[in-house]
Amino acid sequence: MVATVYDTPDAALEGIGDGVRVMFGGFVTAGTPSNLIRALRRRGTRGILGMANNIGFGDLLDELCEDGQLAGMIATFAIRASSAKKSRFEDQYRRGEVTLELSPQGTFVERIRAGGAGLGGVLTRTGLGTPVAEGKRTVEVQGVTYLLEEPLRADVALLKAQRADRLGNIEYRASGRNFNPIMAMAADLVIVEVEEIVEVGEIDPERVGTPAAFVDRIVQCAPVQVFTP
Amino acid sequence: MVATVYDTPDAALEGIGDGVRVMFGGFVTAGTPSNLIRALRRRGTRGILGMANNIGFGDLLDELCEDGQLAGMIATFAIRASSAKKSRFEDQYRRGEVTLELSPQGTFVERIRAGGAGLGGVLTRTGLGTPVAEGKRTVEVQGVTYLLEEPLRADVALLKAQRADRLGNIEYRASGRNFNPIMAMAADLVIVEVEEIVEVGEIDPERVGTPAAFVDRIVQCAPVQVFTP
Amino acid sequence: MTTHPAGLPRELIALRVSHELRRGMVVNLGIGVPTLVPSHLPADHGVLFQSENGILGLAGLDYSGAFDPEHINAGGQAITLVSGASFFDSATSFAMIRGGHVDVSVLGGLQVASNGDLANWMVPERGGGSMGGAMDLASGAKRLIVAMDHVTREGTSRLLARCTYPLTAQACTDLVVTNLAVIEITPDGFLLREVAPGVTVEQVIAATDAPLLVAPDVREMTL
Amino acid sequence: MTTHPAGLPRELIALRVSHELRRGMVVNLGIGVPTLVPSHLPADHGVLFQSENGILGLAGLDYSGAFDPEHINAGGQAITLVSGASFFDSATSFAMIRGGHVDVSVLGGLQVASNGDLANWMVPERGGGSMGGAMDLASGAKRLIVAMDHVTREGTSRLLARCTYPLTAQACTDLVVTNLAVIEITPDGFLLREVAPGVTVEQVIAATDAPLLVAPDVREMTL
Repeated sequence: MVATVYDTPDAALEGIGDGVRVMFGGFVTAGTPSNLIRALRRRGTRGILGMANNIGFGDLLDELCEDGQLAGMIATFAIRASSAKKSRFEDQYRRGEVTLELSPQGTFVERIRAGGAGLGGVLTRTGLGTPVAEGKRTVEVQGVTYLLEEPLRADVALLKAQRADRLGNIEYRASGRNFNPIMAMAADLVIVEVEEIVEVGEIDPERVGTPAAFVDRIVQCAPVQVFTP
Repeated sequence: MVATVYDTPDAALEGIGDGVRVMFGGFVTAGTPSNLIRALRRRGTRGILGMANNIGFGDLLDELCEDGQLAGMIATFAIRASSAKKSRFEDQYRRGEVTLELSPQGTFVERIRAGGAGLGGVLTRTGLGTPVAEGKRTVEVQGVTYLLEEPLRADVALLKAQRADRLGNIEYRASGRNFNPIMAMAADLVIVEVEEIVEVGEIDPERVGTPAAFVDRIVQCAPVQVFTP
Repeated sequence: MTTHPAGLPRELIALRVSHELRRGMVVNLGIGVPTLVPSHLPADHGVLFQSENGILGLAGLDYSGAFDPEHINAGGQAITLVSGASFFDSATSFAMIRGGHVDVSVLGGLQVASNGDLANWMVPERGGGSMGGAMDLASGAKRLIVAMDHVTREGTSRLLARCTYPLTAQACTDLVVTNLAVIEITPDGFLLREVAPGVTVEQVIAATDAPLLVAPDVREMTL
Repeated sequence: MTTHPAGLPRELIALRVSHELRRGMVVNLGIGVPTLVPSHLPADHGVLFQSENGILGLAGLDYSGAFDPEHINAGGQAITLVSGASFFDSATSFAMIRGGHVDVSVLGGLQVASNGDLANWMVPERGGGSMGGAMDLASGAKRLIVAMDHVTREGTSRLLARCTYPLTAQACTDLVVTNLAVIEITPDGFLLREVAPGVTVEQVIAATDAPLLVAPDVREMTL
C-alpha cells in the first residue's frame, strides 16, 4: 500500500504500544530519525526492543534510556572498548537492566534484508570462530562452512530521508542511506521522517531509493542538529 | 580495483577462453549487452555456460547457438510453454545438445547476489513442493521450512548500462537495471558496455548504480536495436 | 466429453478481477488475462502496478510506436508510466515480491487445487515451459488471484482436488476468477461465491472436479 | 617486565602501511592508526577509499567546520569526497566488503596469532566492546593489513602463537605492520620481512611471543 502523510512526528507514532520491536535507521549522525526518536521519548512507550547500528554515538537513542524505555538492543556498536565515556545504555547494560545482542554490521544488515525479502536467514563466514557464533548452527555448502544467522523483522521501522512524495516514494541524500532502505523492507509499519514532502511526480523515478510500496507513513520535520560525540 | 577503458567490444573480451562461465545482464530488451554478445559470437568462444534471465526472447543470446557456442544455460525463461515459436536454444535443448537449469527469477537473482556478497546460499520458500526443489536440502528456521539454493558466480559478467565514467562508476537508465547491478558483484571479470563514457566527476554520486569497485572493463558502443519478439 | 457453458469472455474475467483492486494497493499482473485488468479500472484508480523487471507505477501499454528497449513490462511490451513511478533492480523487485510487499498478484493458471496449490508454468505433455517470476509471485504476494478458464478445451476441469501438473507453489491461491465463477480457497476447500451471468450453481459444480462448497449468499457476478 | 625498543611513532606506522597501497585499489581503513594512512600518500594517489557506512571515494577529513551529518566516515567524522565518489546503502557496502571487492582492509589490532587470527574488538578484562564492521572487514577483504603496536603498555607481545582475546576473525591477517617490524603471515607462521630503523632482528624476536621466521632478505623499512 502507498503511504499516509502525518502532520507531526508524534501523530505519526499513532498506535504504537509497549513491548514493541523497533528498527531505527541511521549510522551515527547520518540518516538518523531524530525527530521520531524524540517523539517516541515523549510518547513514553516502554519495553522497547530496539534494532539499530549504534546507540549512544551521535544518534539520540540513548535518550530513550533516561526513563528506562528500552528493554534491550540488537546493534553492532553499543559498548565502547575503552571506558572513557559511558552512555546511559552502557550503564544500564552493566547493571543488567537492558539486554544487548551484538551482531557484526554486515551480518546485521543482511539479517534485516532477509527479514524484509522473505528469506529464512543468512549464510555467512563472518563471525565463525568468534563469540558471535556461539549457540548457532553451521551449514556446509560446496565444501565451505557458513554460520546460519536468523532473519530480523520489527513491528515498526523509524527512518529518515531527504525527501518524499505524497505516495511515499523516498529519496535519500549522501551517506544518509545506510540501513534506511533495508529496514524499510523489514517492518510491519514503516514511518519515515523527511526534510521535505513534495508532490507526486517531483522525485525523478531514477532517484527513488525506497519505492512507495515499502512505506506506510511519512512526516515532514526540520532535521534535529546532532553532532558526533 | 577501478576499471580499464577498451575501444571495442571485441577488445574488451581479451583473454576469454573456451569453457567459460558467463553471466549476461538484461531482461528481454532492457539492459541487454547486445554488442558484447555479438563480440562473443565473433570471438568463437565455445563451451560457454551462460547465466541469464532469458534466452531467445529479445536478447540476441540465441545467436550463440548458431554455431553451437553454448554448452548450457542457467535461466528463468528459456523454453516457452506453447510450442508456437521455437528458439535455436530450444531445438538444441530438445535434442540434448545443451543443458538447462531453470531457476525461479527471484531465486536466480538472490543466488547471484549471494555469490557476489560472499554468502553461502539462499534460504527461500519459493520452489518448495515443485520440481525446482528436487534433490535440494531444506533448512528449518524459526519453525518454517526453507529451500537451500546455492550461490552462483561466473568467470565473466557481460553487462549493459547507460553511462560510465573512466573509473568505472556505472549509471543505469529505467528498467535497464534489472540483473546488471547484481551480476556486477558476482563475476571475476566484469565487462560493461555503455552508451557513453564520460569524465570522472560527471556522474552524480547519488546516481551511481554500480560503484567502480565492482567493474573491471568498460567499452562505449552504440546500442544494438533489438525488438521484443 | 462433457459440455460446459461458455460463460464470460476473457475481457469480462479481467473486469471481474479489477473489482478486487483498491486505491493505494501494489499489484503485479501476470501475462495473459491479467494484463487486460488495468483497462477496466477508472482513469483515476490509484492502484500502483508493479512489474518484476524493476518498475513500480506502470500506466499501460505504449501504442506510440516509439519503442524504448528500457521501458518494457515483464512480457517485453512497451509501456508508459504514471507520475510517481520508480525503477529498481531485480534484487529489490523480488524482495518486494517475496517479502510480502505486493498486496495482490494476479496470475493465469492451468490448474488450481482445493488446498490452493497452483500449476501454471508447464504442460508436461508438451514439454518445456519456464517459470520466470511466477513461483516467486505465487509464493510471495500477500494475496493471489488466479484468472483462468474453468475447464480445458477438452472440457476437463482446471479446478481439482489435486493438481496433476508440476506445481508453481503450494497452497498459495486465495481466489479463483474463471469464465464461470468466483471461487474462494478456504481451509475447507473451494467455496463458490459468485456465478457468471446465465450460469447456474449446478453447472459450476459439474465443471469442478473437486468438492465445491456453496456460500449461503452465493450470487451472480456484478460486472 | 621486559623492555622493548620504542620503534616507530603511530604516524610512521601509517606511512609504512601507505606503501602497500597502489593506484586503482579499493581500500577500507579502520579507526585509529589506519585513518592516518591517506595523509602519507601523494596528492594524486588514485586509491579509492571505501567507508562501510556507504561511501566509495573518501578524500579526507573536512576541517571546514561546516558539519553535514550525512557526509561522515565510519567513525562519525566529517569528510570530503574525491571526484568520482559514490553513495550506496549498507547492504551494498557489505556486499562489497564481504564479497571480496575491497582490495585492502587496514585494521587496528589487539592481538594477532601466527595463523593469522585477529582479535581487535574486545578486551575481556575491561568488559564491553563492539565489533561494528570489523568482523566483516577482517573476513571479507581480499588482503588484510593489521597496524598496531608490537607490545602492550605492560610489555607483553601482541603477536602470539594463539590469541587469548575473543577473535574478530580466524586466519584473516596477511600482513602486520607494527612500531618494530613488518611481518607476513605465511602457512608456516610469522615471517619477519622488515625491521624499523634502529631495531634489530633479535629485538623483534624478543618482542614476539611466537616462533618468528626471518626472511633471508630481511631489511630495514624504507620510510
